[in-house]
Amino acid sequence: MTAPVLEVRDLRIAFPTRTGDFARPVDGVSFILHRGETLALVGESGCGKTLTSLALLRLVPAPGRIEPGSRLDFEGRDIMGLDADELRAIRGKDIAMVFQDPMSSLNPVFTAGAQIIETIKAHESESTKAARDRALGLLREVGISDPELRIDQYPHEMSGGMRQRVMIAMALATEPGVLIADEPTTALDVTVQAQILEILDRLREIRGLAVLLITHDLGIVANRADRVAVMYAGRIVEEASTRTLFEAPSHPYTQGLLESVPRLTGPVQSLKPIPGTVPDPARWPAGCRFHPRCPKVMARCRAEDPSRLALADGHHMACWLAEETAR
Amino acid sequence: MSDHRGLLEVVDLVKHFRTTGLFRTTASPVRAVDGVSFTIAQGETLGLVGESGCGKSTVGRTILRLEEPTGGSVQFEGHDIFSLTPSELRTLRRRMQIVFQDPYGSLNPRMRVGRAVAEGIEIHRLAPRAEIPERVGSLLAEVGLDPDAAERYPHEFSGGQRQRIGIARALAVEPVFLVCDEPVSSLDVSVQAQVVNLLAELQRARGLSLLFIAHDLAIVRQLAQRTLVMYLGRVVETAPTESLLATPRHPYTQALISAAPEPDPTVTRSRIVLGGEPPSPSAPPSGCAFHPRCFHPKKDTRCQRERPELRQVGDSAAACHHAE
Amino acid sequence: MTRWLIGRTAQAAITFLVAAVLMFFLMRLTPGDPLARLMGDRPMTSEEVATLRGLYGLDQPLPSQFTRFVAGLAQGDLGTSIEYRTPVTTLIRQRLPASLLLGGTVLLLNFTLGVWLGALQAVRLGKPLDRWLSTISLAGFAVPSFWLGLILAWLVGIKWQLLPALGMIDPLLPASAGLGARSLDIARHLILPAFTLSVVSIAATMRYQRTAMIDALREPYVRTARAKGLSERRVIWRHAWRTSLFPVITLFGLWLPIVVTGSVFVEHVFNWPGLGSLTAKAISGRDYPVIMGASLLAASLVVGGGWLTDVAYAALDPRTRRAQ
Amino acid sequence: MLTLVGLVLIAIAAPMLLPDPLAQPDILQGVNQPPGAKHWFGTDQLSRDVLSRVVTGARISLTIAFLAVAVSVTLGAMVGLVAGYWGGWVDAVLMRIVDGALAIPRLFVLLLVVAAWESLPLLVFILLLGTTGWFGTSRLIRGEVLRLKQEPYVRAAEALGAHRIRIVLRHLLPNTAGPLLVAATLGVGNVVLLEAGLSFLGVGVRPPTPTWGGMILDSQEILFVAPWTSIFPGLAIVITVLAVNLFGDALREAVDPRHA
Repeated sequence: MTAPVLEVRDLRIAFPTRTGDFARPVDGVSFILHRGETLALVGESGCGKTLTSLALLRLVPAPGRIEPGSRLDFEGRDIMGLDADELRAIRGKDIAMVFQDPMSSLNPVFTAGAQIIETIKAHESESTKAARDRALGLLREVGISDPELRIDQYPHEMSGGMRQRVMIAMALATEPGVLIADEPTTALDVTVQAQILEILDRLREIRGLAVLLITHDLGIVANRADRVAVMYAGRIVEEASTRTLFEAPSHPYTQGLLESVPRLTGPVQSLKPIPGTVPDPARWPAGCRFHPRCPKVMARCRAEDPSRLALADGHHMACWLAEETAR
Repeated sequence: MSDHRGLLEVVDLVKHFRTTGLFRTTASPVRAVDGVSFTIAQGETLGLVGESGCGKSTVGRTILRLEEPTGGSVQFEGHDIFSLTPSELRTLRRRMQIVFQDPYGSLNPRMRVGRAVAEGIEIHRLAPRAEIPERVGSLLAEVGLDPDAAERYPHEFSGGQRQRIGIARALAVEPVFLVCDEPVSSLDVSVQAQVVNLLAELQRARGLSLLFIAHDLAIVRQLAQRTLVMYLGRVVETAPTESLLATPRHPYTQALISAAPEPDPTVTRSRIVLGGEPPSPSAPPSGCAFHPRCFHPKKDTRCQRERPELRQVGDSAAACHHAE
Repeated sequence: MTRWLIGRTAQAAITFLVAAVLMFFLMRLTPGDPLARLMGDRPMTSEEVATLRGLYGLDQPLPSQFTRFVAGLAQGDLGTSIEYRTPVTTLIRQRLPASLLLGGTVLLLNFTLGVWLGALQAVRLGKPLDRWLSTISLAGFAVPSFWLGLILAWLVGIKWQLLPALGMIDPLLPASAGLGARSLDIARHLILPAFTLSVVSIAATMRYQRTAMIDALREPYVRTARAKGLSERRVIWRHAWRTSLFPVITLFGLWLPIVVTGSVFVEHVFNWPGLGSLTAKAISGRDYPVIMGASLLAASLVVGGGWLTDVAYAALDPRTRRAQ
Repeated sequence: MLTLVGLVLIAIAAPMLLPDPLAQPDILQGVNQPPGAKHWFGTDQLSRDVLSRVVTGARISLTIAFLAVAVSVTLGAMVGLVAGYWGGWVDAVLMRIVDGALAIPRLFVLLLVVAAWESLPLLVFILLLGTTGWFGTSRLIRGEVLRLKQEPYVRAAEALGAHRIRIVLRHLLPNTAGPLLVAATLGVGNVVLLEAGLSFLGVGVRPPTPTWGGMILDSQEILFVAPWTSIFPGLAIVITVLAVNLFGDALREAVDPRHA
């Protein structure tokens, strides 16, 4: 494994609640992203995966804030300590983002080209002409046919898949080292989703990108990611290489998640859902946050919060069962 | 499929949407549904699959006449749905119900859950007033909710619970036929499975017929004996679900199956990535609507000229000139 | 686009016609005689009354009065003022420049200042600046313009003698005064009425802009702009503000009629020789043709303003521009 | 909110505490007295107590405003619900009429009607204010209904076989209550200003009934001698309308789902 480009340690994000208290939708998340790899952050809605991604560029929407003590290191630089200008220099230049909804993530009143060119010019002293040429090249690279026509079109004149390609072209405009893709295909149809994922894969290989892929869909992850981190209730509950995670899921939540996904192959089996519902970030359960829904709950789980325990090299989980197996 | 008597028979259903204003604009209409036919037998679950904008939801709404059709006919228990008077239609609504996709929009935010579930019973006077609370309680229990849920408002429930309430409301009038319009698409995976299992259980226990609309083939597989694949307002393939998955005959079905993400890294299928995107339903391509994206090796000019009709291939029916 | 334009124009024409018809019937359906006031001033013989009635067409049945009214309207004939014995169109033509000057000044002030302040409030949402500006603008909203005008005329104009309080031109200004001196004189007269009118009307622009800007700032594309590493100034003023301006265009059409209507009180109080004070005088004189004429003008401005903003919107906003 | 409650309370309780607003106690020497211990707000040219007239004016203005808004909100809600839910030609005809009516500024609509009456009965005045104020509300409600009509829960009620009337009363009306309430509140402030304006132009409520607009009109000639006769009724209008609008604003934020 190569050098880490992004290192997140003990990330906590707090939002004030109406009762004057704080909710912590992200509560102690740590992970490392290496050069050239795809790390998938998987979880259900409300688990804090999107906020985590926004925090990496300090884009957490007000009134939420990243709590002191959280560490975000990009190539050894402390992102938390950057001032506004230094932060801006990193945003879009070194770390780029692709968001879920390509319609509302592009500004409707500017053409696709204008938005790409703007990104280039924000970071490099390039003439408009040269930036435009680069934009055309980028559009071609993400598989848009007729880039000369498309570059002067507005987002509403394009289909969803095309808009997402524009978003990707824009993100790659300044050759970033890290690409954060937050549910990049959730708003798209299956056949278009496949196209977008292919492009991301290809670009990662060609450009040696480090990709943080955020998704709720385990199916997407299986063939695209090198490593997977599963989030539940503001924490990472299990992290492993993709193969290990799917073949030997260890955390009861990961196991439950995999058993509740319907499949196309193999015999039809009735699904085994996880009982109960996802908890509210303002009221995380005490002890292990999964314990009210866990089929393997022990007395200890109700009182004590399990920390990150290693099962094997590169395989961690936050569950007391890890200790049981270790013994 | 114990009983092959057709409960619902849809023939050549057409629904076009027009953009209307003060002065009718004559822009070409959106051909949301463009000649769809199928039958559903008593106690059968039919899956209806396709991508967004293919018209699958419109089919569901039009056969219940929640949208007025442009053409075609629907026979339900021997009644011609499209020629019923408003009051006859209201009476027949008891027999056929719908569950919607959006768990947040499908319940009136200012109505207690109990009242929402009771509404159908009140409308059709299915029980004396005094017995309604009891009925509501047992319906809530049937979908896996506490009876005290009746006193609460929808916003106090999670998405999955709301979907259960929506199902209870539909079941309150004791329908024989239920349209499920993407009932689990906006739910989290772990909760999705709960609702899928609930629907399977209810279908068995009550002998319901279901039209299960979804974009996810894997979920349809859990419930439907037979599946219909739609593309741009038309049926491109229909077959028993297992044969559809094992031997898809239409190239679009093949692509759809291949693109479906499977949570298993060991499954390495030959990946078909379609070029282009679904065209606009207001200007469908000539001939076979799928031809601009088609990868079939035998694709020829006939595909551009001539619209393929559904024809029997094995135990499937596929609308492709070259299906085999 | 042309089809849409024709439709929108026809709609505007219909709206204006409906408004005109409503006005006609409003006036005719009220009890009281339009000539009562005229007769009250000096006793008239019944022959005189009959002549006058004939002159104004009041002796004819309602339908033929209506036909006359519409025919007159079509020819641009708004009748003759009872008080001034002059065609209403001539009166309006005489008074229009003064109103345009006042209304135009206010419009300009409203839009430059209101849009800027409103946007600033949104950027500082919830901060003291926003709260202060909100309260001040709301207070302006609550002030009766005639009262504010009176107080200002009294304080600034009479008591402190800082600015002329009444009229548009100083009657003592020598006829030999040059263009510069004349303009300066008019400008000095303009300050108080324009200020008064702006104070009571700027709140609407500010609030509208504030809401539009708050919405724009919450859009995901603003987050995208930040994530791209654009400067905060560019994010706010180029990405959020420019998009938020499109809905604000619609306000412009709303304010166009202020040239006539919003200024009735203010022109009256400051004795500004425009259409507003003409209307105010017509009210006390029960000068119906003048009130009618002013109302028709106001209605045409409302309709025309609406038409203009819709067309401007369609022409400027890329979202509608190419979609048409 | 508190200001508003206070205003209403004062308007109700005042007659018991204050001198007769119509009485002219000292027409010879008590004319145009500046504010002082005896008359907090001073007296006018007929030696009437300004405070007492302002307070009585509050009662009249607020009564007029509340009743007029009740009329216009009811009409607006009815037309909006019918047009929005029935749709088709009913909607087209109603909305063309509303468009036309909205094209005439409300002041002019009122002027056209009101100017004809030699003496305007209060009830007629209120009705006129009410019947000229519903056009905007009906548009608002129609828009809401068009949106709500597409909501799955309304479709579900249709699918259950609910009659149109049931859908309107049980599903649509309760869900338009929020915007309706906001429109009503802001309408009150609007009518207070409008009524004052009409009275100022001399075509509203006729003297000697004290109204704020009428008082400002009366004091126009004595503004230089006795400015308090104009300042206090004006301030009363500002405070009332501001209080109502602030309340409406708070209400809007509470009702608007975007702020929830």
